[in-house]
Amino acid sequence: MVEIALETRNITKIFPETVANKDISFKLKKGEIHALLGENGAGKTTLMNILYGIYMPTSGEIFINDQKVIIRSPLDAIKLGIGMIHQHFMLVETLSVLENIILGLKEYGFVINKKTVKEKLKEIESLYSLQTDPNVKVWQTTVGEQQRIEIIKVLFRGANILILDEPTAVLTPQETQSLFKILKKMKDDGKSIIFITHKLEEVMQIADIITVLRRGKVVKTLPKYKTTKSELAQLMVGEAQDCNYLRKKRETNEIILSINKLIVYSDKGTKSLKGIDLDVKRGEILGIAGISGNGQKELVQTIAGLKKVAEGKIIFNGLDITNKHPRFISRLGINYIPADRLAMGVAPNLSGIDNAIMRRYYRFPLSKNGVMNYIKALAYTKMMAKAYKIKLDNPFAPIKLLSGGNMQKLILAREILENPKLLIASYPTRGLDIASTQFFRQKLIEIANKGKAVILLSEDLDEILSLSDRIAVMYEGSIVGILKAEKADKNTIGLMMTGAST
Amino acid sequence: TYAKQGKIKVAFLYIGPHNDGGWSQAHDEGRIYLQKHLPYVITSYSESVPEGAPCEKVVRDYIHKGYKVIFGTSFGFMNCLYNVAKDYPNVIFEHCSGYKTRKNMGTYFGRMYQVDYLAGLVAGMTTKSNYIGFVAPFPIPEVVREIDSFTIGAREVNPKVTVHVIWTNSWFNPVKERSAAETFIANGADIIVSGCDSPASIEAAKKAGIHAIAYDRDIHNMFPKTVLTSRAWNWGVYYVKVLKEVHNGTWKSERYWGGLDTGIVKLGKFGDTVPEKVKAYVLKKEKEIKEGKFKIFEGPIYNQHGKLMVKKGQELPDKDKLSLQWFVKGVVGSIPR
Amino acid sequence: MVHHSVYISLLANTIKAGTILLFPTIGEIFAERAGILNLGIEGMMLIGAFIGFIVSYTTHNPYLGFAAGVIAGGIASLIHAFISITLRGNQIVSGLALTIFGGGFTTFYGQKWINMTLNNTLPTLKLPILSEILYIGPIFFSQDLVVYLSYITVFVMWFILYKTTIGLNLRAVGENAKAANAMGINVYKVRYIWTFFGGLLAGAGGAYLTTSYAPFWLDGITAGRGWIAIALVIFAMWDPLKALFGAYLFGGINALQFQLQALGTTIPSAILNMLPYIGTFIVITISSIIVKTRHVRPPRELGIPYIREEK
Amino acid sequence: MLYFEKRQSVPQRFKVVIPIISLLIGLIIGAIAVAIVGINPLDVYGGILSNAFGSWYAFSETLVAATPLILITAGLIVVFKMNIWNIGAYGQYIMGAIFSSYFALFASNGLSKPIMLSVMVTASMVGGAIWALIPTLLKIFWEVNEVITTLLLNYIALYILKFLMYGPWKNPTSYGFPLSKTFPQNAILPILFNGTRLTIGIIFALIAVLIIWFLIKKSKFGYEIRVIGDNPLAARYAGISVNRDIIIGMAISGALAGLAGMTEVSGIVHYLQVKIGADYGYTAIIVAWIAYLDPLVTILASTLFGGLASGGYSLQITMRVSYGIVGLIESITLFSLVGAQIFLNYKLRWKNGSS
Ligand SMILES: Nc1ncnc2c1ncn2[C@@H]1O[C@H](COP(=O)(O)OP(=O)(O)OP(=O)(O)O)[C@@H](O)[C@H]1O
Ligand SMILES: Nc1ncnc2c1ncn2[C@@H]1O[C@H](COP(=O)(O)OP(=O)(O)OP(=O)(O)O)[C@@H](O)[C@H]1O
Ligand SMILES: [Mg+2]
Ligand SMILES: [Mg+2]
Repeated sequence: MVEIALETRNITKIFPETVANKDISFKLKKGEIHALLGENGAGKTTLMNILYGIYMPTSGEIFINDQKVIIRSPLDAIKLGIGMIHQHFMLVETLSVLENIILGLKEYGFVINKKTVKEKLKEIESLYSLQTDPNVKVWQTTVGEQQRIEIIKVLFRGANILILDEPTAVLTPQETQSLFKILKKMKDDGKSIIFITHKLEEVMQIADIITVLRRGKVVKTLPKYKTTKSELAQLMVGEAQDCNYLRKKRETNEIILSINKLIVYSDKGTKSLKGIDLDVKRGEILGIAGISGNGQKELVQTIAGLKKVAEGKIIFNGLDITNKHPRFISRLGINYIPADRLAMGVAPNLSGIDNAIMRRYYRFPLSKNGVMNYIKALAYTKMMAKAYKIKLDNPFAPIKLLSGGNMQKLILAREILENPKLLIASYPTRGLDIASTQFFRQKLIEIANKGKAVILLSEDLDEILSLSDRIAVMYEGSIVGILKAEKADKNTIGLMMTGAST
Repeated sequence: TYAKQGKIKVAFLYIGPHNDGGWSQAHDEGRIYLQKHLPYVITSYSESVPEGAPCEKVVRDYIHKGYKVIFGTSFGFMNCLYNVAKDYPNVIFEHCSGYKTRKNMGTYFGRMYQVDYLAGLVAGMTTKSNYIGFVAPFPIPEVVREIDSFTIGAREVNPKVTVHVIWTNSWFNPVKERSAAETFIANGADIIVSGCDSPASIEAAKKAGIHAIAYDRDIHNMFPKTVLTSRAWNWGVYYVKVLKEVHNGTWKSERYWGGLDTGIVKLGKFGDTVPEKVKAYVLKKEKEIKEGKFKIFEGPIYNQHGKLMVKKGQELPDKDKLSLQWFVKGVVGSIPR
Repeated sequence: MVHHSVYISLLANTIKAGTILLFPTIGEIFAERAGILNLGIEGMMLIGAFIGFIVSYTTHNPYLGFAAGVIAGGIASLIHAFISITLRGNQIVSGLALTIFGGGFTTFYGQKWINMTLNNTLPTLKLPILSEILYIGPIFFSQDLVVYLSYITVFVMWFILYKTTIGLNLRAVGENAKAANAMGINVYKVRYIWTFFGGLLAGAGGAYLTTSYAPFWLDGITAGRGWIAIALVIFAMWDPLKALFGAYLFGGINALQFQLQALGTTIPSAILNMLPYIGTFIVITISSIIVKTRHVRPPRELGIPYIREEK
Repeated sequence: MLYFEKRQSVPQRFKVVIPIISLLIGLIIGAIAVAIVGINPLDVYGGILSNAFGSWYAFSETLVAATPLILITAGLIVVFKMNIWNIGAYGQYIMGAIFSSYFALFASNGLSKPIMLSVMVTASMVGGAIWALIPTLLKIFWEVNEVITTLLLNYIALYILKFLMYGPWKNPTSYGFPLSKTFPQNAILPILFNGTRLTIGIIFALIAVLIIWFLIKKSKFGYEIRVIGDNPLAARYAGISVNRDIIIGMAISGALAGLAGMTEVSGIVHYLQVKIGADYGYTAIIVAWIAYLDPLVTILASTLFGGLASGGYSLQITMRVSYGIVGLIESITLFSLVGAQIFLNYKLRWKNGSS
């Protein structure tokens, strides 16, 4: 007889003007990995935040081990044995790893007893082969390490119910696999896990049972062995998906962007790009693969003029754009879709209009002689929302009220509408649902088809493989190889990304 | 003239609280004295009036309420009164301790330095450490004059005395006055002279068990053991004089500078510990001054650095007294420039 | 030549003057560490000074007065806490309002107390043995009880900040309130506690002023010391031990300027008074340049209200 | 359980209702405070009102107090919109006063009044701007926190002023009193209406507000500072020259604070001294905020604050009611106002504990 670790009955959460969760009833059994699927804004994170005491539900009940509970705060959740790894990490950067791990715990004494803490860390380390240096400060660690710290934090509190909200979004394939190993081990230890992702591959690999949400409601719960990827996809979007992109043969040899011996330093003073040479051709999509932190972000930001070049040259259409102002570069026709939309892509408290016109507010007809024309701006915003299916009901409301996916769409639309000669797209479909993903992939292809160029960064190797003409792989600030798409496969690229082939 | 219009409304501006225990309180006592003595006068006052722009507002407010005579009782009100006086030729302005006058603006002050000299005698004869600390507000001639004549007195009877000076740069700042006194005490002073408007330095002296010389008002009864004597103002006599003139229509702008003989300044009661011998000597000198037989700033007077400033047989003229900017021999301290 | 006893007394005075600044500085360090910027120190000090004074005056017991002043400061801080924590109001404005409030309240109700003087101030208690130590003794250990309390406060608070779970939670709340909340820490509670603590200590600074250093009542008797405390928090880089040093430095400048005058020298007092500010300014600038902001910066969420149910 | 729920849109009428209710709360609590000591609150309020707005003369005094507030606030709005917390208006104001006084005191010979005043206006704006640019450049190049540096520079400016007043700029005929010489006639701002102290400074203030209004609401620069204020990274990404805009904004802010200093010394005081309106710099922060960073509302808010200050001052004179009452009313109103801001973004809701 399997026991139910956690159950929700008719959970509803109403945000002003949004019903994020509607009558959600959901069961998590002991020792199972339960995947939660759904498009952007389906209400996954909201439900998890309710379970973790960050939000209070508008109505509905929660049961843990068949006991009705009220979870008012994360403290309540922790006491009930719930641990959560959030979509955005919850770490205090200036504190050490050890301090982060014991944060909020009372068991280690008024004066922190570091010895007992370290002993327990050793225990966890040996059980799950999770390694960290407890003494370094969190800001000095990589994303992968931070993920490990988050897991240790949860294990440290002896959580029996584990919630992971899109934990793989920032991980490399290898890191993902080692995470899965840990999850399996935990499952074998009798812990229950809720796992949120957009990647169906992962679901098929790790989940025991799958619940699909759509528009805040449960569509279906079904065991993995009874379903397929395409069925899941269909459940999520409510229609069948079509995976064929309209590709044209578009080989040219005209070089649009040429990068020579580029050296760039990071904020911490280390070299993040160690002499990059790279050409981008007209009409191609150039994929850049790499584990995060290996210089891809720096490379594209440097092209966009957002980072300072220490040595080397960047030539665009015959023009030297090294260390030119971002505005100068974008006016030449290079547009950039940033990786982190909240950090760089939008001004969250400003209106939809203000965000939509960010790329062209300084040009006629939106402004003239330094004077803005907000009537034209509104019209432009409405046009954008319509053409790109952005759910923007009130263009005057702060953009942060949109769901992550809609915000992403607005950013993509804003850049694509600039009709770029070279579009740099970092993780353009991260967090997008299937329909939108397809829509925007098609857009990228159209750009290339028109004889322009695209640089595509993605953590999704499938995406890179299916869209790119050539793929450059980066490792530790250098390009370790450029492959033709036809000749590339996931395995080779994965090996190159980890530096194994050099 | 004014008599026909019934009562005369008179306003006083104080730099500190009316009960500051010092300067402003002395003026307020003068105001009350005036109120008692002349039935045709209505008085009002504003306390803690800042120097500069806010002062002008206060004065103009009074004038808009029908006040006809304004007494500004601090040096820092000078420009303010001077400005407003220009706009209101029918209002009479009296400014204490300044030097700017108009047809409708006079100045008044007392020769406190005469009392300072007498206090200096007391101090010179009673100090044991020969270190006297003078807590002083601003380095303006009025104060420099006080320090100089005090020192002249002290050294006349005891040439070993040095008078040390600390500027607080404020008329009324008990916190600083107290700190300054404590600094002197730490340096070995056994007499503190207060030149500022609060009794804080006297209290510091009392706490340390040493002596002090008070300023503004006679506060012997509050500190009978600590205070050797006080240098006290008696403004009431002057205020009555002015208002009588205003009432009679005989008021004219003038620069009034009354001495011991007029009663506007006076030496307070002696402290309980002051020996009779000292008292007798001081009173003798007081009489000589009143009678004009003795002049304090009569040469030879040397400055701090030993340079002869007033030749033997000459007296420093009033004009130079009013712009005095050097210390006599025996003063330790400096006048910032 | 000046006898060394003069310097001893100068330094002993410096400790007293520094103590007035030290308490509020420590308090503000902790409030800011928790993410609450309280520009109302001047107001809370005034209230502490006023209540401390009238209670001492009426009960003839300066200890009682001091305690009352401390509590009054704490109560005043709760206004700021309520507005900035519960109501998520703008902390800069609320703090400035608190300063105005302190000034208005004490001026209005202090009218009849003006210029009254305390007869019994906090008595000096020489510590046995310690006060005998050459130089150190008369400077540090021939003071009143509140000064000793301030030493203890500094070291205890330093320990709490860096070595205990309380301090850990506090730092986490000021650096990343969301993360702290996710780890089961009640952000609101932590902020309330430390803002209140800041108020208590601001009250202590004010009450010490009127029960020991300047035992009388005057409008605005704190004369900008609350603002100096805010500058000192920066000078101290949010570290209680450095605050000790800074408070004595700022406290010493005033005493020194009088001593220099008594000796007959003149350095313009304005220049002397300016020095610690210029010093702080340079220290801040240089450390920002060299250490690259990571370590020398205000707590990351300073002044930012924490709102649980927001994206 | 009571809790706050986020609103989707800000009800515009709240922006008007909240300040009015806050003022009422301030007045009611103020009335209680007054009544406790046995004074009739109605007399007090009547007194303040009539002394602030009751006659043309009273109103002119209110405007005199409002003039520097309007100027400083107008400038602060620009930087506050960028989320740059310039706490240093006080220091910039002093520097403006010092710079313009230099010309009034040492270089006024033979210049005609309009030229002299133009020189002084320019000097004051340059002085204020320089004082604002020091922390700005430090912020831009080395990320030095501007709240801290602008606060510190207030003190440094104050002590520079003290140094000048006690030393080199002391009027030789003031015999040691810390005042400068009185400005010559050509360095004094003309009075607008005889019998008042209202100078053309108020016109400067109104012009400044109009310019700032246009800048913020209508110009490209206004759009840019909004983006910068909300997310500087996004602004850089959008190709906005963030540093340039911050420099321009701080220069404007400093220049207007400096100009306020000039209108005070040249229009009201007529000489330089240590105490030249210490409060304006801090009060302006509050006024800017009360006015929702809206330049036009600033005029109203400044006038209200100017009136309270001016009326309260007269009250102390006529009724001997301590000036402290103004602080009490002001602060309690402010507390209600800051506290009530939450209702612009949130609704108060009641919910049973069991959900
Ligand atoms: N604090 C909030 N206030 C208002 N609306 C919110 C809030 N949090 C979420 N929402 C809305 O609720 C809906 C569900 O959001 P949620 O973040 O749960 O989606 P999700 O399934 O996690 O999406 P994603 O895959 O993009 O992370 C969205 O429309 C979102 O805009
Ligand atoms: N409103 C204020 N805002 C900021 N700081 C202030 C304020 N009022 C006073 N200060 C500061 O508080 C301190 C003490 O003020 P106070 O008026 O006593 O100056 P002071 O001691 O007379 O200065 P000095 O001795 O240099 O002449 C000074 O450093 C002053 O700069
Ligand atoms: Mg989510
Ligand atoms: Mg000082």
